[in-house]
Amino acid sequence: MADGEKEGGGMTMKEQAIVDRILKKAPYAEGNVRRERRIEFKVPMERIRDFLTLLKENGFELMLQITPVDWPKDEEIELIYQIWSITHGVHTMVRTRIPRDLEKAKIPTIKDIYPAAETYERDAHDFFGIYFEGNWKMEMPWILDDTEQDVYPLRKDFDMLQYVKKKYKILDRFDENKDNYVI
Amino acid sequence: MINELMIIIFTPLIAGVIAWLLDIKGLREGISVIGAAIPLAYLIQAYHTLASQSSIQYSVVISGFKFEFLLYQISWIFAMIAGVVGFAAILGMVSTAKDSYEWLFALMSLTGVYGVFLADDLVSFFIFWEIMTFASFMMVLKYNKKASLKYFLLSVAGAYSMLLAIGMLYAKVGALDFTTIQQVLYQDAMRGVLGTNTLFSRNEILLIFGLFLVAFGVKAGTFPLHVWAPDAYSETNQSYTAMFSGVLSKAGVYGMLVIYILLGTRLVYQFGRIGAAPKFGYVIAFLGGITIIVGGLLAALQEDIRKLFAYSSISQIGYILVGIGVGSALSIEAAIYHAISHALFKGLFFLIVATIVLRTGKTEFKDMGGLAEKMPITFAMAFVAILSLAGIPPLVGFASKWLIFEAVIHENMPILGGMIFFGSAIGFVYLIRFTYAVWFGQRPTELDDTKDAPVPLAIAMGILALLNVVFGIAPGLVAGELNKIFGKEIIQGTIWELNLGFGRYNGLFITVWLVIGIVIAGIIYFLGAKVRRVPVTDTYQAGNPVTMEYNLTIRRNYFLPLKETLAFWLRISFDRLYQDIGKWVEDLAETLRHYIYNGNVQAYAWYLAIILIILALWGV
Amino acid sequence: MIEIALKAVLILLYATFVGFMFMGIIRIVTARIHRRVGPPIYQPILDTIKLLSKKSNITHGLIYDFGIIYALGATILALMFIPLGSISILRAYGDLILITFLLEIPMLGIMFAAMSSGNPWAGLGSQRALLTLLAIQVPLGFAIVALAEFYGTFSTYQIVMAQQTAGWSITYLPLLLAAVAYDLVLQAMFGKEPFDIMIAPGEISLGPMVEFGGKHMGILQIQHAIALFAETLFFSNIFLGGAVVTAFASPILNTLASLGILLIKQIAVLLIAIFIGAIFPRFTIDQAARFYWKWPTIIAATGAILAAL
Amino acid sequence: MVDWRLFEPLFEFARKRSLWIVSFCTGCGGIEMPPLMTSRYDLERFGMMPNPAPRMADLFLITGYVTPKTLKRIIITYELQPDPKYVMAHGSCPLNGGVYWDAYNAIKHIDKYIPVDVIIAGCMPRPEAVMDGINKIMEMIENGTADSWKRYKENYEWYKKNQDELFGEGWREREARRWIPWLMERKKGEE
Repeated sequence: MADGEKEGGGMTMKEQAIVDRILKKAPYAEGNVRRERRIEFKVPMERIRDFLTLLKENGFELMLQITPVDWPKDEEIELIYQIWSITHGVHTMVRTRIPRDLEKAKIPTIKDIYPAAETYERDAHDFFGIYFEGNWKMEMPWILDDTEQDVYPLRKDFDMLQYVKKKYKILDRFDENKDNYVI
Repeated sequence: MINELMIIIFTPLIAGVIAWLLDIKGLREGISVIGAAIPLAYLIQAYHTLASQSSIQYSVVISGFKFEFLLYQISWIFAMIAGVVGFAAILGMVSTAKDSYEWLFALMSLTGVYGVFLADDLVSFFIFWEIMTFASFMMVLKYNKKASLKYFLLSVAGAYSMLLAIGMLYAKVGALDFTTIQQVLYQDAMRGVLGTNTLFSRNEILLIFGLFLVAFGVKAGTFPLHVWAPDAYSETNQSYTAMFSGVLSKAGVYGMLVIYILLGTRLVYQFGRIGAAPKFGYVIAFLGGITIIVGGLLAALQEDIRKLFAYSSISQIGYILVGIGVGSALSIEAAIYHAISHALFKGLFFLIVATIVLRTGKTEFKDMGGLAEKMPITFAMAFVAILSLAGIPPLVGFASKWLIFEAVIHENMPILGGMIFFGSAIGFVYLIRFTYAVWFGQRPTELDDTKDAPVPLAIAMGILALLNVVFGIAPGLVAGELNKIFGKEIIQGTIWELNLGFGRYNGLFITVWLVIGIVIAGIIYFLGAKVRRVPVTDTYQAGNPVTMEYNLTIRRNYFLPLKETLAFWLRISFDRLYQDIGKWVEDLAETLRHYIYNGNVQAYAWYLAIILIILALWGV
Repeated sequence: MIEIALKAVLILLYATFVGFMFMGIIRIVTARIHRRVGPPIYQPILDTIKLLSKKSNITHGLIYDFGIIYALGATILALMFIPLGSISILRAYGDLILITFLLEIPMLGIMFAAMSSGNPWAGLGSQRALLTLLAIQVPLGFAIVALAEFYGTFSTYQIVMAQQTAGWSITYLPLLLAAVAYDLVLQAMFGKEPFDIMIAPGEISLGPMVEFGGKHMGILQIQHAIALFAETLFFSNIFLGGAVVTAFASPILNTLASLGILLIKQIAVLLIAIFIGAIFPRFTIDQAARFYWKWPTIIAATGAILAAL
Repeated sequence: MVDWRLFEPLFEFARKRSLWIVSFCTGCGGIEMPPLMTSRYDLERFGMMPNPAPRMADLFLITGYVTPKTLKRIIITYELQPDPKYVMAHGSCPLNGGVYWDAYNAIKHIDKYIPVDVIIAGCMPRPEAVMDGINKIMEMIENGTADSWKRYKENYEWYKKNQDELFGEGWREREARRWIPWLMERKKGEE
């Protein structure tokens, strides 16, 4: 807010108004303006459905994508729902954090709110092992092949090199610390 | 001495009754087949009689009414159609008929159709017509009530209009036998030419013509009276449909010819000609042309084998009507030729359908597929039938179609020519759809233990397929008989060749050169490396592996683009129109019943009397 | 007998060779229009030899083989009926309707073979091919009707002879209209753009042809060559006056001259098709049907009615 | 049968001069094809022609990196082609993984799974390089050294072992059935 005033010089009035309006309706969330046409919210994972429903009612029509970010240190995966509002011309990012170990990495689906979310949820499930409860296509094969079915290769703790060696039987092609490798 | 015509007509009925009464499995089949075979034998024997004398006549007087029967060239040809195809159909029914009920009515309808073809006066014509209709109606009724009712209502409409026309003719002419009526009307035409006032006024003759047209159009399945045919043809014993579509529809065609024989000169005098064709014939021809197109397009869009062939036989009848309508001697010969070939290949087709339905128990395209390996004999028969219907030389379908093309175009009728060209293409279209969905592609697993055709059906199909080939390679056989109708060489040429002066077709040369071409191609083929047999799952589908569990053959909505192209026209349905009219009539009937149709027999007698009086007054 | 056999062999060889040359011309001209060098003119022959000399072939059953053989056989049959100068065998029986049917039969054989492979794309391709046939049949029919009614005969040879005295068909208005319609139809018969819907490469990967390889495809190449020859020959016979040269003394020279004249006319017909094909994209099937049922049909029907009057 | 060995040189010439490509553009090399086909470097001069259907194709171009999923399709498509058939791999990715040397989902050695006649170095090889490779394969066909299809027949067990190690036994049937449960109960979720 403050820096918004500083640089924008009132350029971000519209965004600020939207944020305030949303926050009034959703006290559990915290939000701020990044710059003009960019706003972001932080929402606890159990309220995510309510919040996105609220956004949809307030003119945020278009689901752009869901970006999972893996934070191994603090044992969490951050989900960023990117939603574009055609009416306001504002791009919002709704951040929420869920535990990262596989049993607990669960979050309710938003397929019924934003149908486009189905694809991104399956994507996140394939690569990060996040389970979206209520999306009946979770089990359906998506991008990855059967062999990669539950290795979740985009998690930070996934040892790519070991996996590649094991999978493709190329043990002697490069040494452990990848400073010089033989091709 | 009991006359052979009587034997020809009544043997099937008697056999049917016996079979029905005995109802012993095995025996009834035998009796029925014999009952169908005897008339055929007599007809073949009658061929020699006809060679010596022009016709065989027989007349019997029952309670004042004089029933006359006459076997001459046209009726002999039609009776032969009935004989051959009827025999094949009865043979097929040996495998498919369930109980003696079907035997009774199948054979009864055969009797009816023989009677129609041999009758020489309007009373017996009408009576046998009704026997035929009733029997076929009973056959349909056993399988599907709604379809049979639709068939029944339209037939009744046809019957009433025919009765009315007969009444009007009788009121004026005072006789019912064909010869007298023909002469009277001929003199009437002459009278008109001389300028004295005629017996029939313009409107009366038009009305009679219209009524006959409705009566025969219903039976032949002419557009827009065709709506009964798809349901009736499909909702009965398919072996019987071979006769139903192959023979009974020909009764309508024969009726059209009867119009020519009885009213021809009079109508031509009254309404004149367009170019070479009589105007009234032009009406028939155009109805025929529309029937071709409508029937064909609808056939291409069906999802049920039986319906597809029902519509296709409607479409083929259209050709015959075009030929008859054009009205030159050549075109009528062509029409009769096509009536023969249509009876042959369509009878064959319905026997094939009967086999498929019998062996798989399925009728929809979506449940079929890959049957060619399981039923090779039936597939071979289907191959012949397909080539014949699609009009591929050297098969009978092409010879007759070719004659119709030449006849129509020679009479300078461009629009009709375009219509029949379109019809020949649509033939390809729905046949390939049938071929693809039933015989080729991945086979559903539940069809894996399908057996081939039973022996009687195989024999029946064999007879028809053989005739398909023979009459195609040697079209002169048929043409010779057709020439006898007019007593002069309208189609010259040898036994192998049809020569019209402006066009020639030689079945033998085509066969020979086709064989030569195939031999050349075969040599090239066998010079190449050996072939390896691969399963149907080993096909290129963007590199995706295929399994039999998920069927990739396109079965449902095969001609979707066609449907989209024709979306506008498909919204028009005469079936729905008739149904609405039917509802309206029902409501009307409700009100009427309380006042007029009060179930009092005497009242009905009165109505009848009044109607007769009205007719009589009209006549005076 | 010997003479007939000799003639047949000569006609067949000539037709096959010229047909292959036509295929080569098609590829070269298309390449030139794309500003490419293009293959040598004998490229189709090389392709065919290569395909026939494949070391392994597959089959999907009897129909799969027979359909191909039947297609080639029927094409040869059709070729024999079309008047080729003065050396055609069955030209006395070269009936318009008959030839029109015979030129369509090979497609039926190919359809049978393609469908028996059970490949869904083959099914789709056959469906499109059939709907194209349905679409072209109307203008084609009207064009044939116009010819038959104008000349009062169905015999192709008599039509050719009539043109020797009375001038080419296309010099008369009704037949000119018919010729225009027929030429548009020819575009689809050759399977060139914008009516190459049945073999849409990259869309349904050659449709009916998708499963053919090795010698099957080789036979189909020969069939295509002969069909190209036959169709162009038929067109130049009925509309462009054919060729019956009697100027020279020796029959050999006459035959050669008439063959030469026919060749020029055929190439002219072919080039039109190539030019149209090279500059147009592809229709969808229902667009093609609507197109054919509208303009060519109107043109051809007008021609037919004018001829009938 | 006729003894065709006499005509073998003619056949070899025909095979060399009419290579039909199965257009299976796997990777970034696919975009190098258009310039090759079109007016700049006109491949049709050599009688080469892109061809959608593998049944009638001779030359299989593997243009760019190959993932296991693609490799399954490549193997199936390759086995559909009639003999004699030739394979040409573009760039370093099929050769040794290239920039995807440590990617969990890119094949490192294509020639462990299907035989390759010519591999063109470069990332991505320019059209000139591809033309060079095509000349190479042409002369290999001429002197009979382009025999990958024979090698595939002879060492089929070895290739099959590698494929099965990568995909697991019976991968064809598994791949074919993969989607069936979901296709069958497609309606289920869409209430």
